[in-house]
Amino acid sequence: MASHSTLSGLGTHGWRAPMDCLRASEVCNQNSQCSSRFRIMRQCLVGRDRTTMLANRECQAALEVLQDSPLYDCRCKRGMKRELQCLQSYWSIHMGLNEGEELYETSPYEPMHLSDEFRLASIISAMDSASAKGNLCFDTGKPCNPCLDATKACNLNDTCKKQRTALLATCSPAAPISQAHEPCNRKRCHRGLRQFFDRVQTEFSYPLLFCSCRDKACAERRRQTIMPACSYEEKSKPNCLELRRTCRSDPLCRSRLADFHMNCQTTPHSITSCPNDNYHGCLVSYVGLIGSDVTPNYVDASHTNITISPWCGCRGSGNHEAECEAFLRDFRENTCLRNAIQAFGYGTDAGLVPITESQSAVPSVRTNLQPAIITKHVINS
Amino acid sequence: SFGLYFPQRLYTENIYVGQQQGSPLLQVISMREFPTERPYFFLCSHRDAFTSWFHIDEASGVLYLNKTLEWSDFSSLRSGSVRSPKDLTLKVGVSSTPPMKVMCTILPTVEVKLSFINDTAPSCGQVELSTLCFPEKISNPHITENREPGALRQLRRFTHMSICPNYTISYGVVAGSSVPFAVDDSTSELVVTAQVDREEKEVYHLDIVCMVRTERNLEEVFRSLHVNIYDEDDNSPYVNGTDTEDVLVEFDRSEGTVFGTLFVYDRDTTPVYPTNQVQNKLVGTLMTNDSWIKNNFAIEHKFREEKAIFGNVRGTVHEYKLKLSQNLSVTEQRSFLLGYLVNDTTFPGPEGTVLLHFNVTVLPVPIRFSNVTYSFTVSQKATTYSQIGKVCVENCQKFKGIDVTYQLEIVDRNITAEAQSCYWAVSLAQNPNDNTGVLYVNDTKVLRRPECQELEYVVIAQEQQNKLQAKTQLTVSFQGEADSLKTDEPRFPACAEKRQRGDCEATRGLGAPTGRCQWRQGRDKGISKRYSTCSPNLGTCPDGYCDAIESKNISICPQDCSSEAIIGGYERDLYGIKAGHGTCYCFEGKCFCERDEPEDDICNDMC
Amino acid sequence: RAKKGSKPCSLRKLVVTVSQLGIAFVSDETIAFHYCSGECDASRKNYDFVLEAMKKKGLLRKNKARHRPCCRPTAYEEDFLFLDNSFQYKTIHEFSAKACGC
Amino acid sequence: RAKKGSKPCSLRKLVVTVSQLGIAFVSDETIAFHYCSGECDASRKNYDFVLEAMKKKGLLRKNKARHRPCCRPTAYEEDFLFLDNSFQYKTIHEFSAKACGC
Repeated sequence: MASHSTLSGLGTHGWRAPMDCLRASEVCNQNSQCSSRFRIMRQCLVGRDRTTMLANRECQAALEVLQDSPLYDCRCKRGMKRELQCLQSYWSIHMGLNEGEELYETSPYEPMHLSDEFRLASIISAMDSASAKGNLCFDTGKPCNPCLDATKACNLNDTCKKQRTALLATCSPAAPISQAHEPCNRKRCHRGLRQFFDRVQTEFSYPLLFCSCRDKACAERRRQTIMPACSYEEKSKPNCLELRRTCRSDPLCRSRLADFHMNCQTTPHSITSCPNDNYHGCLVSYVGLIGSDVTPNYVDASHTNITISPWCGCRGSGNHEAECEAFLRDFRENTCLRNAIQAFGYGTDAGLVPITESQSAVPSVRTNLQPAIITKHVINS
Repeated sequence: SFGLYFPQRLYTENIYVGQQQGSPLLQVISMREFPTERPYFFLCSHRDAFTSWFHIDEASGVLYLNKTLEWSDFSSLRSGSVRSPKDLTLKVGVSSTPPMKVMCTILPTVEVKLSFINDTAPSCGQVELSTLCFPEKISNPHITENREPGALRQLRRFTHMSICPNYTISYGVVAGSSVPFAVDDSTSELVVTAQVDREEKEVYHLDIVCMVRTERNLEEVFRSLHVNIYDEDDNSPYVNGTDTEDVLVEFDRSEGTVFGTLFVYDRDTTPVYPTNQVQNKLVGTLMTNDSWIKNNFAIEHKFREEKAIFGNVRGTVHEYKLKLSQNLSVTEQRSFLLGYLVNDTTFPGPEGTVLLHFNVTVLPVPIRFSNVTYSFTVSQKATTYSQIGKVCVENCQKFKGIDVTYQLEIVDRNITAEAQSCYWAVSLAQNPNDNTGVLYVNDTKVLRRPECQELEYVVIAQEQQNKLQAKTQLTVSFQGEADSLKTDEPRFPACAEKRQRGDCEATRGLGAPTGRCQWRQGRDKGISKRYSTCSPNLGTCPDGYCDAIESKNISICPQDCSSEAIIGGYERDLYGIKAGHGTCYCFEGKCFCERDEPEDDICNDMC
Repeated sequence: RAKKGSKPCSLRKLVVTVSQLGIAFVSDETIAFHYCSGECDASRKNYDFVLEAMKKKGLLRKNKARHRPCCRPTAYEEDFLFLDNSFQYKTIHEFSAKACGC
Repeated sequence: RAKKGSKPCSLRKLVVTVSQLGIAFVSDETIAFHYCSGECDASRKNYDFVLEAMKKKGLLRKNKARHRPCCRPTAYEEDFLFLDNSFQYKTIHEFSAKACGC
């Protein structure tokens, strides 16, 4: 059993590779002091009221001990075994440490290493050569529909074809083969979408989502990839903050939203506008949101100007309208996300110069923040 | 509310190694509700070791360093890596009375996020003017309408004041149109100079100018700032137009039906988030003690946010409809004026209510055959399940929430058993969708007997709730020549099996009133609603609706009733073939649609 | 296309002598020979429609594949024992259909 | 009679667009269509020999019954869902073979 000193040794200064939260909980539970404090903190949070917790001396002491345990900065891995339990464990710890309704929360997922990014670049170049430039529209005069080519690649791959047909059957409202003609079941469709992106290799699933389009038909096919009639559109649009609150009451959705905010947040002073110039991180976290309550999608079949949004609006936000519009801007006017999609679609070797934050025609996404600074000419006194 | 509120949720600033003890970092500001209020600021978080590095001035809200920041202080902090800045989060509270420690959990607080950079502050040459003037990330402040004027933000960047000691920095508001905002030159605080009304303007777009006088010249840096005006319930609901709606309840008496619409307007916003928000929620009360009315009627209320009709400022439009809470009996007959009091519960003033009126008339619905007797002529050739005609009490097709069933009875009861057997020839099925009774041929054998050529029935219609009945006379006469008949009970084939006009029109299919199937020739190339097919009766099949007779036997009209997968090019709603490719034909509910091309000699196997 | 009036796939009967079976057994014994005949249109699937269409479009050679289910035995009668004309007992295996299907 | 060198009954593949399937669905999506082709002589039974002989003797009309097992799908791939050119999702049921048999 790990003695307190080893535990506290873990907590001393200096950087250490974060443990996954399941492992961290096990390590904590093997230590009497840590496990008792962890139990106290969970009891403190049972009432889910952070303010009463902060006032309670014992809860405070529990938090201080936990700060020195591996639980403090534990993380989870995408697609790990028992991913959901790891995420639940993460949020039960961080709900104790964080304050009120943050605009952005720290992602429970381990940061994506740059090597993944290179892996993505190789996928793009591999796809380029494999589809003999079929995936990209070069001015050959030939009708070119990269999204149709992506569908072809999927249909000719057994796993992708089966998963796509299974997904579409789950999400089709009245497809004769669906059970008893029940109307489309949105929750079941979301689960189907998560399964599709979990089980199908990214070299087949990403091109369906991020193919580059030169005409409306291609863009509409791209928009239809996630079966929006069932998974996205609804009769009425909920308020985005209400949607965010619903999402944050579910550990998986909360994690995926935090991950998206973290990996796709438009970052000034970076070439790609993405955190650590990591397109791949943004695309992975965007796909991670598909099949959650905050499922995003292309809002129309425009092939010139990509606009992505969750299905929600800001009517009825009352005094929270600015915060609501900031939440929407993180999707609709996200330079990092747009660059990442275009880079994937046009292939990084296509010499596409990403729109950087300062060039963007519209204020970048900042929490209620300002457009770029305007420097007036110098007046000689 | 406690009056004092913070005009922003988050304060951010960078701090550097080497910053001196006692140096100011930023100023937290609180707005007042009453002129006499005086804020007391206090630092809340005591959980983290670094909290002791700071203190806040109780009166001014300026946050100071308690110690000079060393390199060791940076490395003592826990965070994922050694390089990036480490965020220190503090919590500041405010009270209108001298603070006590526990207040942190009750009073409003604001978050201060300091990014501790593992470096000393930039020197004067290294720093841009804009960085001296403004922090990199600043959030848009908000003030609540109808509140006291006062400071809402300190524009000076305390942490960068000592970097270029020879520069003098001042701020101003570039007033495009006259705005109630200015900069207090003595304190560099942005001040709102008068009460503001959200219903007049929801956001002020200010341009803040920072003037930097260096040794050689005067430079100006501009930054735009949006000040959002928060709403409070300071407007009462009103009616624009009529507050009375006439409502007639007659044939549609089903639960859930809504009648009439009355609108109520409110210039305030009605937040739907968070859901437990009560601000500006209108509560309604039925102004009646009549239990019958309360049991049978309710008001359906919806609201939506609108901008254009309120001078491009968000307001709320409420819709009120009268709704039936349960099916209303056909015998009910009443007239009454129903009042509905709408109350804006969070509006402080006395006029927070509006009275709406629904002028309701409930008419009874007679169950009768409007002096009609039915007489139908049927071909002797008609096959089983041929539809003869419909019977319907007056207005039956308008009925909703009224359940009427139909029965046939023999007029003259004391006739011989032999004669009575004639009456098996015709039967009746209920069509639930339109409250009609559908007559159909039930037994074709008796048709041939001379004594069965003309049959007299009584049609009895009965309303289910009150058992009201209506009767009328029905005569069915069989004419024309019967088809030659084989001895045993004729098992009529399904018309739908036939794939060509010739076969089709030669077949005595099930449900064919003329005794022959009818061919429909499609014209379109692809998948079309007008596909070619063979039907017992083109008037009812295919028509996209699996009616009461067709649903009795799948062979009557599989084109409307089949639920199995369709082979070939098709389109389908829930049942049947909505559209098909070429010719559609079916074998016991299993349907095929294919091009009707001439059979060329494509060999079928290893020829 | 099903010819006019052609019956669906079903069991048919023919009474013949063993010699008439044409598989070199010589015996005057008579036997009921059951075989399958009739059209299978009701059992066709999209597969058959697609195959037929592809042949017509020349995407597939005409005799490459069969675009219609065939009416064939789905079960055979038990072995048949008989005495041939040189008075030897002989058996014929699976020569008569017991049930047919498409 | 099977031609010299013709392959036994087995699964074959053809990559086509949905429109080329020829059943009136209009979609540029591409799909692998699997069909069954090849000869089935190895699966013949006495029944086939008897039937062939009877046809030759005129005891049975030539096209009355089939005297050879046919190479047909024994299983079909799952339903295939696709997006047609008017962006409606459609299903095709049992159109591509998964396994073949005689």
